[in-house]
Amino acid sequence: MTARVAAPLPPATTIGPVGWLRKNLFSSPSNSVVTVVMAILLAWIVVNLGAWVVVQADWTVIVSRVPLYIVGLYPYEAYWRLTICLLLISVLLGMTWRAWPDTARRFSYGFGAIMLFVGVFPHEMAPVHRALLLLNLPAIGLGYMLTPRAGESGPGLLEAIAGGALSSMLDRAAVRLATAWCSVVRALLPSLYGVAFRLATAWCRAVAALSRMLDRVAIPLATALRRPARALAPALDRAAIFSTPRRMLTAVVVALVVTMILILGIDGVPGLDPVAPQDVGGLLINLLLAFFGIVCSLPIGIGLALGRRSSLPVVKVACVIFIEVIRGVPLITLLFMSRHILPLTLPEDLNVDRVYLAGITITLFSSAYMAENVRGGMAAVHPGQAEAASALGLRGWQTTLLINLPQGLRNIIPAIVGQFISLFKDTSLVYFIGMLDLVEMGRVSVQGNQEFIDNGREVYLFIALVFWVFCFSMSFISRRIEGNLGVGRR
Amino acid sequence: MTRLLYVQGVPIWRNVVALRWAVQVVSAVVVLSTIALFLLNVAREIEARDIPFGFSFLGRAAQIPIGEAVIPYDPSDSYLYGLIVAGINTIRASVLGVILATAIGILVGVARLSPNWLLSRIALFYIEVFRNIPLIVQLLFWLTIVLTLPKVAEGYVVADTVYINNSGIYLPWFEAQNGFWPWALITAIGAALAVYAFRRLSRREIETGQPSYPLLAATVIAVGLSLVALLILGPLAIDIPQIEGRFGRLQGGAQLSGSFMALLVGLVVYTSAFIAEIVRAGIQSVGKGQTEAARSVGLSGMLTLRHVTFPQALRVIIPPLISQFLNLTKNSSLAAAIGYPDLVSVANTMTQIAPAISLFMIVMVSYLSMSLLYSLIGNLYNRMIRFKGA
Amino acid sequence: MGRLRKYLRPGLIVVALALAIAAIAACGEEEQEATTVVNRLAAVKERGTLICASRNDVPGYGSLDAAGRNVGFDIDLCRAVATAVLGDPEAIQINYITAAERGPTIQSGEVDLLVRTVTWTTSRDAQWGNYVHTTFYDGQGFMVPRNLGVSSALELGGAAVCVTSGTTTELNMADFFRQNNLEYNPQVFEDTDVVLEAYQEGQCDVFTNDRSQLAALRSALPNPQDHVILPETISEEPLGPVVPHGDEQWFDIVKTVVSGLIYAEAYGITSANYAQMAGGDNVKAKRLLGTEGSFGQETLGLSETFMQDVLGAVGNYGEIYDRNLGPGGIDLPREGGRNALWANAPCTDCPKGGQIYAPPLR
Amino acid sequence: MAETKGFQSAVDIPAEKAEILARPLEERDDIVVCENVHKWFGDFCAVRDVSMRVKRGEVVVIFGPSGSGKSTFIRMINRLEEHQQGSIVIDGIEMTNDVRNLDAIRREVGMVFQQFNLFPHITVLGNITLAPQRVRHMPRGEAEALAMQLLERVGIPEQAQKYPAELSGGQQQRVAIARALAMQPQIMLFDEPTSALDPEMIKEVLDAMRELAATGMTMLCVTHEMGFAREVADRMAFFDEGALVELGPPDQIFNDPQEDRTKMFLDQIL
Repeated sequence: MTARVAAPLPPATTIGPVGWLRKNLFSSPSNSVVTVVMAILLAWIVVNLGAWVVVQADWTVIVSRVPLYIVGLYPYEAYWRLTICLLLISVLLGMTWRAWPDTARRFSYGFGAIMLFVGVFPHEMAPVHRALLLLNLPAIGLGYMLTPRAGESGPGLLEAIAGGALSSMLDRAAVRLATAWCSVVRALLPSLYGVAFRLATAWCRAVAALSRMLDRVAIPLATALRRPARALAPALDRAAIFSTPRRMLTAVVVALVVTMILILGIDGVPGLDPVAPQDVGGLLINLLLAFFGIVCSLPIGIGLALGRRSSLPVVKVACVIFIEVIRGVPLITLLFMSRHILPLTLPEDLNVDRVYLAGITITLFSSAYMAENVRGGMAAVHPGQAEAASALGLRGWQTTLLINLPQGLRNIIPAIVGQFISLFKDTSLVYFIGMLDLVEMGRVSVQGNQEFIDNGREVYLFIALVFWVFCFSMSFISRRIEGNLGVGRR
Repeated sequence: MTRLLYVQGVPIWRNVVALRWAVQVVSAVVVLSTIALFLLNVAREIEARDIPFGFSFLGRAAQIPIGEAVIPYDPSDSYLYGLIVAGINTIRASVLGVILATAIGILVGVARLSPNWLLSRIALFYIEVFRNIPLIVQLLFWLTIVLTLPKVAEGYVVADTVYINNSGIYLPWFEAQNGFWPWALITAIGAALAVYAFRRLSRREIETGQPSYPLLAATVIAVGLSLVALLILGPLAIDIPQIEGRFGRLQGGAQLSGSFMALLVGLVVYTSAFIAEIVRAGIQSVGKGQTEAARSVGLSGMLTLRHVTFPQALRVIIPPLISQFLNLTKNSSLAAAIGYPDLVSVANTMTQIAPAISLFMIVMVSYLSMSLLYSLIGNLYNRMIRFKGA
Repeated sequence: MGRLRKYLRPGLIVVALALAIAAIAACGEEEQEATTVVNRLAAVKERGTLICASRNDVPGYGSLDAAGRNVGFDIDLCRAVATAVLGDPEAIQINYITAAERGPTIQSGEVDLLVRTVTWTTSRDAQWGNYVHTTFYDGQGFMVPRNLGVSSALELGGAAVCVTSGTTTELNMADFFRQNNLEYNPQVFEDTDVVLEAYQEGQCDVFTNDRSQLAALRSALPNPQDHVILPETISEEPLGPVVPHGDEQWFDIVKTVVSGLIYAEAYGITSANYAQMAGGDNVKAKRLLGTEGSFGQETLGLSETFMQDVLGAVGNYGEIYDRNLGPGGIDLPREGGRNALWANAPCTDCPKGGQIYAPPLR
Repeated sequence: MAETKGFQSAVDIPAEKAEILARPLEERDDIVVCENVHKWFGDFCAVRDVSMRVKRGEVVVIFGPSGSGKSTFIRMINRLEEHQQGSIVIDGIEMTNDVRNLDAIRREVGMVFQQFNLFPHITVLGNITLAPQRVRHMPRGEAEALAMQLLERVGIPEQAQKYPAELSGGQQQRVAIARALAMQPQIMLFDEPTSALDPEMIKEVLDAMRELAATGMTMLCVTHEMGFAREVADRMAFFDEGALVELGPPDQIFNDPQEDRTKMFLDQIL
């Protein structure tokens, strides 16, 4: 066998940062022009926006009433119930982290960071609430602990919750920074002279030193934490109680029911005084309406989709009309009609709170879209499946329920997340029927207070940011799911 | 040879046909009675609670002001006319919105696929920012931005005819004079001729391979004929906006009000983010092999785009695009929040003195007919492409 | 065109449904069910909260403070009724409604009380509910920047006028300009803050609204003296609480509470001195406070001393006014205006010239 | 040349080129000249230091294990991939970043892909006439006549009005060959033209290629059809790990490979 020659190195201008720049930003004259123009535009926007945010804007209108934006008029005495709900969510997040490490890890980091920030940030907050918020970090760890490992073990539990992950992150960042910079320097070597060259190498060395310093802290910390974690691992595995998908699902359902009870309260139970649905507001009501809209619309949507596929003409026509009418008109007209027509269809002495009216409307609205999703998902199931089922002797409805529907639902998981996003955005329209959601709370803060009447821009920017964080995370998850399921590309 | 398991004949409760009929009838009864119950209940309550209802109000004077109208409107006009004026406003916003959103969506979608990293990242940023913020928040934000434009007196003036300020954009517009109809006729004939010439010349180009410049010829015919007629007949006077009165308001010309601009910008930015994603997915759905093949037979970048990539991407793009158009039209109802008198906004104002339920039924039926129109277009398109092979 | 028909069918059926509803509504006169009379007092007591329809976006009348508490003149009236009926000023639930929703909300009876800067008109009184008592006299006016040099509303021809949508304000403005043959360019917005910003930025020259709100908003502007409120009042806007039709007892209860508030001011009974007055020697005060005689409380189903609770919770009319609309709030002048008391009781001969007046307590 | 009647009848060859083709192979000019060509994907070296000269009218079969850079190499010849070092000259035109050079080279070089890459939205006829009409501005009648002639050569004139999806794989690949020929290229590149086909369809495609080779077309074929190579190729090139390991006439490659790697590979596949 001939000795293999080592592969030649690619030309310096095609690899490393310089090669990257050339390939991605300056591959042709027109491309370079585009790059420069875009860079100038970007810089202009960033500078102006940054200046406004830091210098001109007056954020008192936000800072002075953060709780109002988040939970509306929810009574202060009952805040602890909400923080407990948050803890439950943290546990669920921890469970997800274990079961689906890649994506949920980022969310755990993000969520933990937000909790840490809010919990430590110097503003007016009772110590007990701070403690409850900070408790979310171990709660994530608890969820993680109670779930079995999915195959290969990820970062150890203690490592994860007590800074191991952080240190390794720091470590990785420093190394990346150092290598990136050094490769720039190496690539530029021929064209750098004198001072510039010395400056560059000095900087390169400094970054490397910094990275070593970080290593000196991070590595011992990580190893110190890794050992007890590893020792504990078998015990922890034994403690894993959510060991089957069914148990995990049960945990999720139980957590949601408990969340609902905690949020709305029960009459007659001390400490759980009912909270008027009206008082649940801010971001909380957007999330609740969107979440329950999706969950409740799923069965209705499935029913409508099956009805639309049905061979019974009356059922089919009724479903088609319902779906098309709802999809054909704007949500605000539906909300308006719900305010005026829905109460008329209910018994006279049943005075339904408008929160529930909004919930019903949003659910019906969402179910029409859900029906179309489900129908699309079922249509994508290969017809051979149904034929095979018939050949096995299953009846029509059995085929639908046991074969087509489950496969169809699996197909539409990303679509459901997408619908959740758009429904979440649409809940901002409930201001139209006088509910104090996040957007309405912003309007009210500006309008109802003379000192803030000029601060609309700050408020809308803040609200936009909050919505964006949620929607973007959702669409991120959705893309991940799509990747994991391999659906979406057929 | 047949063998029946039960020779006595099929009992009715096992007869497939009878069963099917029974299920049909039962379901019909259930569905219809539910609907009837619902309607009767509503009707009875309307009656019992004296909730105003009916459509006789439509002929009466509306009494409400409408801020901007494409066709002349006065508060003494009827409700029906007021609603039509508002409906035209909705159509105006949605048609302009659809055109602009499509154009920008295509640009951003193509930029998203650009080999230039920065451009593609900026496009991604645009998409992810604007589609993840509720439209209502964006509208309120754009309105405050429009309001920060300078006042009329200090606003931007282009060539003494176009005014841009926080009241909106004012453009010179035309006023029909005597010779308008003859001129319109000649222009129409010119357009028809241009179309004919375009087809004729493009066919010639294909048949003979001679460059025949069909687009140029068609433009020259249409514009030339129209211009000549314009000079001879003088059918149009140009109405230039002018600052008038003690308040220094602009009069005349065509106005795009501040609210309208905010609405348009909001709708366009929001929808174009979705359209960009659709366009990107559509273009990516055309395999890399297609472009390579086109390149290898010598087609240039533009020709590849026009004859290979785009026709194929379009089949994937059009159906979701139409549903985005519908969304845009429905979303224009949020105009109510920023003071543009669209259908919902005007109907909402009218509810003070006219029956709310009737008004909103009219509004819903109007939107429904628009959405039916869209789905009709979508279905026609689907039929059209189905003829052309796989 | 089978496809076409398929897609038109839903539309046709919707139209058919609409027609069916219309038909049913048109010929629904044959059977008139006796509407069950709701005893609202019992219902409120059983529920434990009083539901008021109000607003949260106008300083002085109804807004949210930084702690998320509903405050304002209208809210205080709601609290007064809640105290009278339930003994607790916090036993209220405020349903926020838009201007356009006021009619349907009170018609359907889903709220016990509508206190949302709602102008008393005859048709509303007939169609919506019963107007209890005028608690504030307002009128529509115009605000313009001083540097425009406008001194009368009749000079407003050609102006761009900013207005909030969905209220009588919009209609009055249309009437006024039509009546006087003036050209104008209406700029209609849903939100007051947007209107104010549009006005400040010069998108419109004139801001029309109820004068009280104009005054309040003017004081929120950076340089209030740079803006003038024109002398013309183009409409009469008596504001007051409304109760649903069909329950006279409830109507009377609310009327009595409002009268009691005004009466208390007229007789100098305040939140500070009511306890003392209850034991004092002023017969009229003692009657109001339930320590001597009666003025019909028990027939209305209220406690003998309900006014003591009310005064303790929210104070008298004057205190409510001062806290929200007067010096403690948006600082609307009261003395010498229509919202002053008619007279300082019991001296009917020394009128103060206002129109706020309560019937005698007997 | 007697055997050139096939495809040549559809493609006019300038007199001086026909004259060159009449000479024996060794005396013809080089139509493809590659010198020290390199190509990297990131840090991975896909083609390393390949130098190869191809005579006008020569048929070169390129083979080697998958991932050995052979596809990348022929894709560089019409710039579907950009080479990063070395030089490529096609029929006297240097491949640079100049758009005019590139357009000229693309017109010189036709390509047939493994996955056919026919345009699914236009008919077979449209696929073939698209480029002649749009790029060469050939009148429609002429372009269609040419297309029909080419379709007849590849044996499927009756399929002209169909859409690609209605054809079998072998037929599609033959359409793809016809499409490439319609631009009257000097060089044809084949990138594993038969590996996506069923066995009975391979033959019809190879037959078309054989006939094309017989017309004196310069061909570079990436293929593992060794029978075809033995019969048609003038030279064979073995690629491994991005490098051109061995280049020689089929006899030498099959019977007396100079390199161990070539021998090992041939042992595996034969």
